[in-house]
Order: sequence, then C-alpha cells, then structure tokens
Amino acid sequence: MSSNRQAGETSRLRAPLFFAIMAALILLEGFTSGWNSALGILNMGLLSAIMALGVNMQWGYAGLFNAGAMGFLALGGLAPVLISMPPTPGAFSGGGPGIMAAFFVAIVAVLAAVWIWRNLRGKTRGLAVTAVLIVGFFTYRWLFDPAVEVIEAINPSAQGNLGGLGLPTLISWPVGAVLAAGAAWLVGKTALGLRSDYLAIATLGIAEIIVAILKNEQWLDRGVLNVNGIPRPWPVPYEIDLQNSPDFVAQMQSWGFDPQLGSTIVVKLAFLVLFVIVILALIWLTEMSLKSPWGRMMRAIRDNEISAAAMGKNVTRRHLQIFVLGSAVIGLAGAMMISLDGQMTPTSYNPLRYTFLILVMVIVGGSGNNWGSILGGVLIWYVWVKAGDWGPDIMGALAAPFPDGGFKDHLIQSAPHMRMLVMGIILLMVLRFSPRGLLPEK
Amino acid sequence: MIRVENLVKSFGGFRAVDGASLEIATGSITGLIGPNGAGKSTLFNVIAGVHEPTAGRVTMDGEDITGLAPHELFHKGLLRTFQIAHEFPSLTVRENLMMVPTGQAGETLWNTWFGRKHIREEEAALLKKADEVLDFLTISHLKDEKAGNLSGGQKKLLELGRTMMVEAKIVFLDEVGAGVNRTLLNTIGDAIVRLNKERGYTFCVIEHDMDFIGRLCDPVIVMAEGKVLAQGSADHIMENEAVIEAYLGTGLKNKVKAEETAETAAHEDHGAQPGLGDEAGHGGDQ
Amino acid sequence: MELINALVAVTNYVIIPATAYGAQLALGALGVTLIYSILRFSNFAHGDTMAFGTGVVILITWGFQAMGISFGPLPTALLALPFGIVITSALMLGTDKVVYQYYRKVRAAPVVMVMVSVGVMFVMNALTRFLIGVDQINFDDGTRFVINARQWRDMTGLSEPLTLRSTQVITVVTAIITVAALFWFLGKTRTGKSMRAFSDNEDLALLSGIDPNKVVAVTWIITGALATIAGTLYGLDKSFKAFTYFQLLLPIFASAIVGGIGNPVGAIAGGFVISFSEVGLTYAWKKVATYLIPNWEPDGLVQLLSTDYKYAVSFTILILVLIFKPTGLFKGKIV
Amino acid sequence: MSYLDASHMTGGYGKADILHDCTLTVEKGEIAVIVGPNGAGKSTAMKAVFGMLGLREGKVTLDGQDITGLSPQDRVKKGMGFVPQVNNVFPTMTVEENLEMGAFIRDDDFRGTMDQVFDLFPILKEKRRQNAGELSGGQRQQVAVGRALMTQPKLLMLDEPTAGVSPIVMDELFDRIIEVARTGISILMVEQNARQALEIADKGYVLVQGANKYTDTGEALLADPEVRRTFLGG
Amino acid sequence: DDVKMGVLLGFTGPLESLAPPMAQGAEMAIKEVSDSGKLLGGDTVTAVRGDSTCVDAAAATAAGETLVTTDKVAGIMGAMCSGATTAVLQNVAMPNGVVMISPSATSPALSDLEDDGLFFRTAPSDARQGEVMADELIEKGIKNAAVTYTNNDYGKGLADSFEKAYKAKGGNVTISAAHEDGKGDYSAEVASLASAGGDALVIVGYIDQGGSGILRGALDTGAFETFVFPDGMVSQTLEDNFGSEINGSFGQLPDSAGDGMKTYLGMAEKAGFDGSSAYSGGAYDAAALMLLAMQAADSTDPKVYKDKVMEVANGPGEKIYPGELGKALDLIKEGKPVDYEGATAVNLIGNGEAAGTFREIEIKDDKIETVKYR
Ligand SMILES: Nc1ncnc2c1ncn2[C@@H]1O[C@H](COP(=O)(O)OP(=O)(O)OP(=O)(O)O)[C@@H](O)[C@H]1O
Ligand SMILES: Nc1ncnc2c1ncn2[C@@H]1O[C@H](COP(=O)(O)OP(=O)(O)OP(=O)(O)O)[C@@H](O)[C@H]1O
Ligand SMILES: CC(C)C[C@H](N)C(=O)O
Ligand SMILES: [Mg+2]
Ligand SMILES: [Mg+2]
Repeated sequence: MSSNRQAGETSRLRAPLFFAIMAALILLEGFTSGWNSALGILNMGLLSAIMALGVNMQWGYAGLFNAGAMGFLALGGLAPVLISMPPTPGAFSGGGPGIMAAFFVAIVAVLAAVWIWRNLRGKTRGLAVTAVLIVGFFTYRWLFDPAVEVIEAINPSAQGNLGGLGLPTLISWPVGAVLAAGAAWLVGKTALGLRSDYLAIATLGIAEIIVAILKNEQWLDRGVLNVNGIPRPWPVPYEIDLQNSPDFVAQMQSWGFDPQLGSTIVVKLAFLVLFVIVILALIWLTEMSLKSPWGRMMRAIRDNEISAAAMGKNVTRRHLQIFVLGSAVIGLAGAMMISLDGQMTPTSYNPLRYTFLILVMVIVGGSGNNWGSILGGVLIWYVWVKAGDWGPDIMGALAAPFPDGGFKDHLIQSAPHMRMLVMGIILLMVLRFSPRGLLPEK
Repeated sequence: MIRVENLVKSFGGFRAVDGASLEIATGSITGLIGPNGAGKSTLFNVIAGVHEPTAGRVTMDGEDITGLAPHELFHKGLLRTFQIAHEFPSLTVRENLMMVPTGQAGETLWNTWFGRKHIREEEAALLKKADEVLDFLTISHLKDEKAGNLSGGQKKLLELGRTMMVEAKIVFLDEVGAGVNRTLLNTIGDAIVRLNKERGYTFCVIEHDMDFIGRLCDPVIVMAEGKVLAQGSADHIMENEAVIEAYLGTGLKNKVKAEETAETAAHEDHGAQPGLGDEAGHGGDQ
Repeated sequence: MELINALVAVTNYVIIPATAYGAQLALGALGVTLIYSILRFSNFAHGDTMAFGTGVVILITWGFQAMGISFGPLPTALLALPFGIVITSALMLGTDKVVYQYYRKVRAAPVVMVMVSVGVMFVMNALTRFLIGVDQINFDDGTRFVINARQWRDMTGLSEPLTLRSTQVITVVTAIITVAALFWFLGKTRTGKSMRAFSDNEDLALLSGIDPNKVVAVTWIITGALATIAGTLYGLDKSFKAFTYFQLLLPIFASAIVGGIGNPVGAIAGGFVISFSEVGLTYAWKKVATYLIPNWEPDGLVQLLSTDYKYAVSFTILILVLIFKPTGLFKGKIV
Repeated sequence: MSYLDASHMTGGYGKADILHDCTLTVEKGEIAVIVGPNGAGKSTAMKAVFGMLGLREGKVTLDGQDITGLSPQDRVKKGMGFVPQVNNVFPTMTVEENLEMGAFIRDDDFRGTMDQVFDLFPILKEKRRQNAGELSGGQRQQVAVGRALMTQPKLLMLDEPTAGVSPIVMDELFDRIIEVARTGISILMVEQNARQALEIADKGYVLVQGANKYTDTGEALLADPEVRRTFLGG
Repeated sequence: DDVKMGVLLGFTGPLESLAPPMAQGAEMAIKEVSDSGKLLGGDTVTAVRGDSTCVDAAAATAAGETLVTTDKVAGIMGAMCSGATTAVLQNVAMPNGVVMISPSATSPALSDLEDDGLFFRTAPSDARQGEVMADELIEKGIKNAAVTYTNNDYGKGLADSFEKAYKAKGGNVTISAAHEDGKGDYSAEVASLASAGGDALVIVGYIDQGGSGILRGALDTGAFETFVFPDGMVSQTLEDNFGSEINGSFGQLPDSAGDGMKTYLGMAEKAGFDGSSAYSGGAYDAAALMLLAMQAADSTDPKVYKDKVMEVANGPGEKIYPGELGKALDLIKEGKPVDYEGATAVNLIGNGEAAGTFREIEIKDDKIETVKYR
C-alpha cells in the first residue's frame, strides 16, 4: 500500500514535468530556429493533439481500436470546402437537382432493401433485396452521372465542383465534426459489433473508402485537383493585409519588430488562441465525463463487455456513442486543419501520417489519459518535424567514417528516411521504458 | 417466477441443453446440480441472454423473455454471476460495485457536464452502499485495490457483491462456491439466505458442494445430459439412485488413510457419502 | 468462337492475374496470421519485412548475375531466395531479441505489441530504403513467358490474346509448395504442435516444458521466410519498389481477416477472395458482353465500379464477411 | 532433507510482499495439502515453488538439488508438474492435443499414459476431438489434471484441482491422487474442499496472509476445532 | 557571405524516386555559381534540402517554414508536386515574401493563383501539353484512345486537358481511368482499359510509379500495342525496360531544341546522376534562374529580385546554357542583358511559367528518338 502511494506521488509530478519539457522544447525551437517555426510546430502539434484526443476517446476510454482516423479527418476536412468556399455559379442550379434526386433514390433504395430484409423470409428475400438494390443503383447512376457532368464542366481548371456556401469558416468546424459523426454513426451501426481487431481493419478500410471518394468525386471537392484558397477562420488575419496596414506596421516598428515577421507571428498566434480554446473546451468536457460514473462505466465496458452487459449496461449503445463522439472530435480537427492549411488536398491523406502517427501520439502520451494525448500530440509532431531536419546531420555523422564514394553518397542520399528511423526508435523507446505512455492513466 | 419450457441449445450438432423444462418459484432458493457438462451453465447463459436458444421458451412472471439482451434482463431484475469470475480488472474493487446500478444520472454525458451536484449526491450514496457490501464480504481492506489483482476466491466474492448493489428479483449464481474457502462459503450462504428472507430475492444456485446445497436449497433440480433428471428436496435428491449414479458417487474407494490407520471410525463421518458401500459399482476402477 | 473469345478474355484479364495476385496475398497473409496466432499481435511491420527480404534477395541476385551465375530459364532470384530467407530470418531474430522479447517478458497487452510493431515498421521502412533505395527495380530474368500474346494468336487464331507469364506460374507453384510445407509442419511435427500450444496458453506451455524461446525463434524464422518468399514473388511478378510493400499491408490484412485471422487455411482463402473480388468487380465487362450477346455494343463499359474504388471493393467485401460471418470464412482465433 | 523443500519464501508481485517466510516441504510419495482463506497466498506460494514468481528470500530444493534459479520449463524437466488454478488448458487445441502437450518433454511412447487418463476421466475420451475451450468448467478441470499427469512428474502440484467438479469426479480425482502418491510421486496441492483433501493428506499446511499458521498431519488439523471453525467451514 | 537556397522536394513518399536527380540538378547549378565566386561579389551559395513529401500538405508547410525561418533561405527551388507547391506558396512563401521557382509543378490551377509575384515555374501548365498530345494522335490518324492517369492533380489535370482537346479535334476517348501510384498490382486497371479498347493507350503517369505497372500489364496481356507517353513517362528507364516492346509508340515532353539539354545530360553524367530523369533539367534551370535574378537585382532579398526573374529568363541578351552560369554572372555584372535558356529552353510567359515547347519522341529500333519540336 505504501509503495502504492509513492507511485501516486511520482505520477502527480509526472504531468507537469513532461509539459514543462514540451514547453522547453518549443521555447528552444523558438530561440534557435525562430518563433515562426516554433509556433508552426505548436499549432500543428495542437491540432494533432485534438486528433489524438478523439482517438483516445475511442481507444483509451472504450477499447475501440479505430484505425480509420484518417477517414474521419478527411471527412471533417470537407466541411470548410462545402461551408466556406464561394459557391460555383451555375453549379447548383445545373447539377444540384440531379444529384439530390440521385441521393434521394439511393436512400430510398437502401431503406427499402432494409425493410424487405427485415420483413420477408425465405428465398424471395434475397432476390427482392438484390432486385431493389440493382434497380436503385441504375436509377441512381442515371440521375447522378449527367448532373455530375454538368457541374464538372464549369471552369474545370479552377472550379468544376459544387462549391461552398460562402459562410464563415468557423462554422465549418462544428460542421466537420457533424459530418464525421454522421459517417461514424453509419460505420458504427454496421461495424461495431465486430471484435476489436476486426474493427481496426474494417475502419482502416472505411478510411480508405472515404479518401477514395474525396479523391474521385470531382463534383464535390474537385477530387485530386485540390481546393485552394479556403478562407481563414475569424479572427485570423492575412499576413499581407497586416503588412499593408500602416497601423500594424507602425505598432510593430514601435516594438522593434520586423513588421513582416510580426505579421506571420500574429497570424500564428491567432490560430494558436483558437486552437487552445478548442482544446481547453474539449479537455473540460472529457475530463468531467471521465471522472464521473460515465467514465467508470466506460472503463468497465472496456475491461469486460460480457460482464458489463450482465450488469445492465447497454454496451452496443455506449460503443456507438463513444465511437461517434470520438470521430466527431477527429472530424473537428480535420476541419480545423484544412482551415489552417488553406487548402484541401485529398491525396495528402495517407494512413501512415494520419492514422498510425496519431495512434503513436495516443500511445506515447498514455492511452486513457487526455492530458497524455495532448502531450503526445505535440511531442510526437515536434519529433516528426524535427526528424526531417536532424536526418541529414545524423546521417552525415554516420557516414563520416566511410570513404567518399558511392556508398557514402548512397547513405547521404538516404538521409530523408531518417525521419522514419527516428520516429520508430522514439516509439520503441517510449514503449520500452514507459509502456503505458508518458502520462499513464491513473 | 421463471419458467423454462423445452429449452434446447445446440453447439454445432451437439445439444448441450436438450429439451429441459423447469420452474423456479418466487421466493425460493433453487439448487441446480448435475454432472460436469450437464448443461447447467449453458442453461444459465440462455436464460441470461448470452446465448440464443435453439428452441424453447423462457418466461418470467408470465412474460416471454426469450432472447432478450443481457442488459435488458438486468433491468427486469434478473442478475447473474459467472462461473469463471468476470471482474473489471482495471477498476478498483469499490468501483466494481459502484458501477452496477443502472440508470445512474452520472451515466448520461449531459449530466456529467451540467448536473454535477446531482451526481455528487448519488455517488455518496453509492459509496456508502458499496462499503457496506464490502464489509459484509470481509474484503473491505481491498476496496482500493484493482480488481485484477485479487485472488481467485476474492473475485468470486466480488462477483456476488455486485448482485447486492441493486434490488434484484432473481439472481443466478453459477458456482459461487468453487474455490471459495468453506468458512467464507458459509458466510456467503448466510448472506444468500438473508437476502432471500429479508429482501425477497429469488435465487437459482449452481453448486457442486452438496453440503452447501443441502443447507440452502429447496427444491433441488438435477440435470444430466441436457435434460432434467430429477427434482425435489435436497434430502430426497441425495437418495435418488439415478442421481447417485450420475452425479454424487459413492465416496472414496481408496481410503488409504482409513485402511492404514486404525481409527477408521473417527474418519468415516467425513467421507463424502456415509452409509453407501464401497462396492457400489461404476467404471474407472483399476 | 465468340464464346471462346469471351472465355479467353476473362481468363487473360481476370483469372490469371487474380490467381497470381491471390497467391502472393495469401503468402503475405500467412505470415501475418502466424504472428497473430502464435505471438498474439497484428504485425504491422510485415509489409516492410517483405520489402526488406526482397531487397536482400535483389542484392544477392545482382551478385550472382555479376558472377555470371544464372538459373537457366528460371529467374536467378530463385537461387538467391534461400540466402535472402536466411538473412531476413536473422534480422527477425535480431529484432525479436532487441525489441519484442522484452514485451513478452513483461506480458504486454496485444495492442502494445501492435504499437511496437508499428515502431518496428517505421525502422524497417527506413532500413530497406537505406539498403536498396527507393527506386523501382526489375530483377526478373530468365524466360518471361510461358505463352505470350503473339504465340497464342498464331497458335489459336483467336482475336483475343492470352498470356501466361513464367512468374505467374512460379508464384503459384512456389505458393503451393510453401503452404503444403507449412501445414505439414504445424499440424504434424512436434515443434509445430508446440507452437500451437504456445499460441493458446503461454503459461501452460511453459508448464508443459515447451521452450518458449524456441517457439518464438521458429515463428520468426518461418515468418521471415514467408515474408521473403511472398515479397520476392510479388517483386518478380510486378517489380520491386519499397513503397508498394507498405501499401500491400492493407490487402494482406484484409485477406487474413476475411479468411479468419489466426487460421492458415483462412489466410489462403482470404487472399484469393480479395484478389478475385478486386479484379472481378472492377472489370469492365463490355468486351465479354459484346462477344456473348451478338449485335449489341454496349454504350458504357459495363463496369460495376470504376477501378478508382478497387480498394473500396475489397474492404466492402471484408466488412460484409465480417458482419455475416464475424470470425471470417474459416473460424479464426479469438485472442 | 525432504524431497521438495521450499523454505523461507518471501516475495510477491512487485509491490508489497505476499509471502512472508513461508515454508513448504513434501516427502517422497507424500500428499501435502495447503488450505487457507481466499487471498492468503496459496496460489502465490505454488507459483513461487514453480519459479513463476521472483523470490526475494528463501530457496527451493528438489531432491537435494537447489533449483531456486531455474526457469519453470527447466523445473518441468527436473520432474515437476503443475496444474494452475485458472487458465489451465489450451483452449483451441483438442482434448487429445492438450494431453499430448502434457507429454511434450517425454521421448518415450505416451499412449499408455493417455489411455490411463482416459480411463480416469471417460468424458475426455468422448470429447477427445473437441477443443478444450468448448468444454464445461468441470470438464476443463479434468483436462487440466490429465495434462499434468501426462508429464509423469515426480512432484505433482495442483492448485484447486477439484474446483467446480462434480462430487463423483472429485472422489475419482482424490482416489487417483492417492494412487499416484502410492507410486512414489509427491503431491502438493491447494484445496478448498479442505475436509476431503485433508483426509487423504499426510501433511497439511494452513496459510494465512502469506505465512505458515498451522502445520501438522492432515488428521491433526481436521481434529483441531480452531482450524475447523476458522478455515474448514466448521 | 553565404547565400542559402532551399531545395524543397518530395524526398520521401510516393514520388521519392524522382526527387534525387532533381535535387542533384539544382545543387549542380548552385555549386556552379558558388564555385565561380562571382555572385554578388564573391558570395557562396549553399543548398538546404527540405522534404515536402509530395502528399502531406502539413509536412510540406512545416518543411518550408523551417527553410524560411530557421535556415533563412533567400529563395526556394521547389516544391515538386502541385499540391505541396500550392500549400507552401500560400502558407509560407507569400506570408514571408519568399520567391519560389518550381521545376515541376504543372497544374493549370497554378497559372491563375494569387502569388504576389513570388511564384514561377520552369514547367509548362498541363493545359498546353494536352493540346500537343491531342494533335500528335490526330496527325497519326488515331481516333480512338484509352487514357489512364496517375490519380493526382497532375495526372487528372493533364488527362482532362487532353480529353478536351482530343474531343475537340474529333477523337474519342474510350475510357479515362485513374490509377493509384505505388500499388504494384494493376491487373484490374489493365483489364478495364483492355475491355474499353482503343487504338492506343495514353499513359499519363510516372515511369517508375504506376505508369510502369500499367505499361507492363498492358504489354504482357497483349491488350494494347501502341502507347502514348507524356512527360512523366519519357526517360531512360522507359527505353531500358521496355525498348523492344514498344516500337512505334510515341510521346512528348516539355523540352526544347538546341544543345542545352545535351550539355546538361553530359554534365549530369559527369556528376554521376541521370539528368534525363523527369524535371532534373528543370530543377537546374530553376535554381540557376533564381541565382541569376539575384545577381541582376544585386540583392538576395526576394522582394527585390523577384522582379528580375522574368527579365533574366526571357532576354533579350546573350543566350545562357548549362555550364555557363559563371559567364552569365559576369555579363550581368557588367550590366549586359542575358537570356537564360538552360537545359529546358526557359522562356517564361504569363504569370511566370514556361511557355512550353514540347519535344515529340517516337520509339524506333528500341530507342527513344526525337521526331520534332513544337
Ligand atoms: N461453445 C461451445 N461449443 C461447443 N460445445 C460447448 C460449448 N459450450 C459448452 N459446450 C458443451 O456443452 C456441454 C454443457 O456445458 P456446460 O458448461 O453447460 O456444463 P455445466 O453443466 O455447466 O458443467 P460444469 O459443472 O462442469 O460447469 C458440455 O459438454 C460442453 O462441452
Ligand atoms: N498478479 C497479481 N498482482 C498483484 N497482486 C496479486 C496478483 N495475484 C494475486 N495477488 C494478490 O496476492 C494475494 C494472494 O493471492 P493468491 O492468488 O496467492 O491467493 P490464494 O491464497 O490462492 O487465494 P484463493 O483461494 O482465493 O485462490 C491476494 O491478496 C491477491 O490480491
Ligand atoms: C512530375 C512531378 C514531379 C509533378 C507533377 N508535374 C505535378 O505537378 O504534380
Ligand atoms: Mg458450468
Ligand atoms: Mg488461489
């Protein structure tokens, strides 16, 4: 028991210690490489932290192995395109009705199929369902294809898609969360009954499907042609506007700052403030829930589903709930990321970066612990970015003893892959020396 | 209270429960015994909604409850414990108890944010109750220990303790006694009787310890090969030839100690089934 | 004639490629399934292990070619394969010593092992690129075709071509031999059975006197061999590129799970289910339809789904299988 | 010196000690039974004897040989067999394969032993092709004991072998244990069916909070009213 | 002083194999200038590599950010893919006022993108290449073609512009199907293409990516006999791996007549890398152009020298080819105008992108032969 208490005390010191280290790294980055780069890393780190929070809700609280973070993230990223881009003139009037009709047909067909499946028995059931689905599919394509053609023909080099609603970007954040939540609900309804590792693979696949859709449905988001120039969220200014504003320039100069540098930093700080607000809100919400009977119930379900069900807990419902909520948080992060980047590039979603790296963040931070996710998100992102910089140096040092020539050149050429190596080694080290993460669940 | 009609449960081709019909009367402590593999646990699992029955029907107070999900049954007041303890290993012992009652306000997300006060009150009450149960089970010194670290028997106690956290109508106990110290088992027996008398719980108990069954249960149902073999009072059952043949047996044949030491009589009392001859036949002898 | 043409088209574009691809997936899935059932985790490093093994084989192949050694009509890589297996297995054993062993000792949860394997994946990923770079490499030599399109047309006079590459035949033959050997080993030998026992209940295996170190070592050696064989066959048939092997991880896992993870028969079946569904469902049946239904030239391509959604198809199948038969086609192991 | 001599064992699972200077000895061909309340450390003591737990103090000798530093599988080779309290079968292997695994370290023909096990537990013969994970609780227990017997150990350690088995099988099991002991094999077992167990025991240990509380012959313990009341359920 | 120049390319990720020859090209130009000692009165130039990963906008932005804020580069040679280029341009270059010259970003969208005059490219927009390709097919009398493209903005953009031009000229595209790079198995794609049929297959891809897989599959199954290769496919690898099997196929790539390229290939060979690899020459040109602009502006401040890029690139003045950077620096210093031609006959139009002269090639006797320029 006494040793127990000691462990408790060290873990109480742990979190502040690691957050201090994290802050120190960011500060160090600021002093050595400039504040721009430090804030850049911090911002993206915080975004990653939000993603990690979402994954942690699913994995850490409920033991749901969602290996499809990438998909929900990408879906969230669709929101800024649909909400805050200007509408494409003529697109909606041209193709909108066709597409809506097509979707209506699709939904009706699916509902009809489900109804038949539930209400019929025997051989006719399979036949009827197949027939309904086939007819539905062809009607859908018959309505859908021409509409898409119309939309995609409108100014393809810059538009060729439905365009957005031209609303403020901030609105797209919750919308991103809702989009992801909606998809998660559908996924959850079908896949949550599966065993944990199967769920992982199923979600991995679903994520691929979502990204495939975003890549290939040009009418929706220009597909691989990318959407550029997504407006920034209020109140983040544009650097150019700041630089052109005499007030700002004067202010900066009075403080002894280079106005241009100042403008970039102000922009990043503005994003930082937005992100921190979102994170604090999420942390408050999640910590409150975790520390209450709800959290206890979730842990119980994670520990033993059969027994939790026997104790009257509706496991399926709870799983669905947490899956949807976690995905919503990931979707939120996706929307935020797109408004930070200012562009939506569906090809950039790859599982290594957006599923596995996030999982690494959760595990390194300490699964089940929200603060751990924040820490993991920022730290791992820092390392991921820095490893790209360190790579050549490390490789140079490694290659130094070799004579000049093909092999040495080969090694030096390989420097960029150091990032992978460093990432792998860090992950292995953490798992080795602090297997429950840097900030273990209490 | 519970009525099982012609229940069949097969795994692949094998009928683990093969047309069992039985009834558990309200307010009784019904014992369920039978050889290993008789289908007792399977029957429990079907009643408790873990398995879908292959055929047959289960009713509770006249209402058809066949195939309901476990959590729905829980709401109807039907609780069960597991033969192999199913604790929540990363929750503390106390939390294992406190999580049991359903419909806690604190289990709704909204309340965790905007109903804190209500939750606090509710929790205080739960805590008190949990501590009472732990005291009762003599494991209050373990209340802050992770349940995963308990010994085999302690987990069993915890298992029972969980049924005491709510107002149950009927509790199914699958071998609470296996691996539990006999002194403690007596205590558990007392608790069961008390719950039965004072709170009106109905129990259905699977157990292989005949002392325990004999002390507690009336009636006793004997299952064998998926069917009900016999039914009646404990004394009655213990004299039933078929039950003896299939289940009870006739005591140790190799009473080494008894043969070697002179004071055989002193030990005869402790033999499993006094009064039955060693020669009563069944296979497996050398 | 039309009917034959239709058949030939389907064989040429669907059956032959899907069979070869399926065999490659199956071998990969076997490796994943083996680790899953015996060491109890999903090994995300498997794709990169395949890449590494193939890289080694290529280097040795080049060595042989430089020395003027060849394997007659067969690819030289087959000669290099045993050496590649030895080196890759050695790397596996080394990785186990340095990395995995510790986690077994502390009895880490499976998901921790998965994470560890992600770490190893990152490292292997870099190692392979250090070793052989990032370029596309063709290392297939020997006779390319058993039948090529021109020979076929000359031979049969059909308008549809049919080709059968030697690598496709080699792939299928090697896969059959490997799988048979593996089955015999697991099902019949003492070591094989002890591996299954270990996979079931590690503690109890200890208590039965099974040497865990030996089981683990053998598992890694077999995995290394399977990965190298699968990777080399794939590379011979297509071409080698470090990045593609990481991408292969997804269909490989899909195969293992569709078949029932932990079950070797399932892994093989899964490989073929995935490959046939990928190729078959995205095949444009226009040509075949034109042959079969005279006087009808379809406007569209008669394609159920465009190839853009090829991966979507295999995963949809995966999900359907999981929903209707959650343990996979063959009963998998639940850990 | 006793055949098995585990003396002054102190240690636990990393945090506080569970065992406190606990000593267990078994002579050749003798049956020793450990009883005690739940959580007393009985299973822990068994694990310690089998080398599955780091000991801070104390040592274990078998047949005069110091085996304190050996790994469990080396102890198996020295002739020790163990049936754990939980997780004691290979769930996805068939009953027959489970038994085969018990004979893993044997190089001779083990068919005979297997037939004996089947004689002892006829239900296992019936279910030999079924996976052990699909058996009922008591059936599994029989598989577990059968597996240990397949080793033909010199010292057989059983952690609650009769938990969950029907009376008839329990009697059979005890019978068999007596017979096994007669052939010169030493038995160390933990039992909660303590009265029956002590009855056949040459020696009994009562363990409380990781320490030896009473040690005596089986009869003596059974006769002690204090022991009966507190530990044997009256 | 030491001037730093960022070399921001996709060193890791799906296009990782294209990046090294490009980087080496750029670094060759940098070294040439640095060694000459003639830049701005003896400044040396150092290349700083950054990894834009090609697919990860966030990572590209971070890498760009590091180049600009940590390494304080005077300009960025890059980025490589259109997506990453746009991200870096909007998130790093424009806020910080840094010049970017991309050797390879060819998306038409970049033509009209707001760039504060900071962005240039030595590659032409794909809109133009589509036209050229369509002309070529029509002239050869091919009226039915199947198209497959690598599924990114480059592939899709070029495939679309080709399809549009081809249709306008009376051609018919039987199928236009994407293929993902880096997958290895292309049986399904080849099967679909074969089923759709056509007299030629246009492969808008990368030779050491999916393009190769598609080509291999199409050849092996006997699905097509004539192929059309745009820029991403034309390289030594094509000749080496497929030479004898694709006689009669043809293609085109942004390139120019003249000796620039030949000189460049020679220089690259001496330096030990493959200069014919896609956009390697363009990278050399991009780096050289930036440095010459600095010389012309007599400043390394991007805000100043950005206005000189077009001037240096388009002449009038003496034509400058690879290996002549020292001479060019001298000329500029003396106040004489230069017209940088470089390896790829640089001539920037519009908003600062290559006009696009294209070299048409045909495979004859197992070799890539230049047919004509247009
Ligand atoms: N999942 C399953 N698959 C196949 N057979 C099973 C399965 N579960 C149980 N059985 C079989 O059903 C029969 C009844 O098992 P059950 O667990 O109900 O027995 P029980 O009466 O509880 O026995 P015990 O007293 O030993 O616990 C056994 O023969 C067992 O082998
Ligand atoms: N893996 C473990 N980690 C930490 N503590 C443990 C662990 N296993 C058991 N304990 C603790 O050690 C003590 C002794 O446990 P042990 O299992 O030896 O008891 P036991 O005497 O066998 O009891 P039972 O009769 O209930 O099986 C208990 O208090 C238990 O909580
Ligand atoms: C070939 C490439 C390196 C890049 C391509 N032209 C693009 O714009 O993305
Ligand atoms: Mg049972
Ligand atoms: Mg115990």
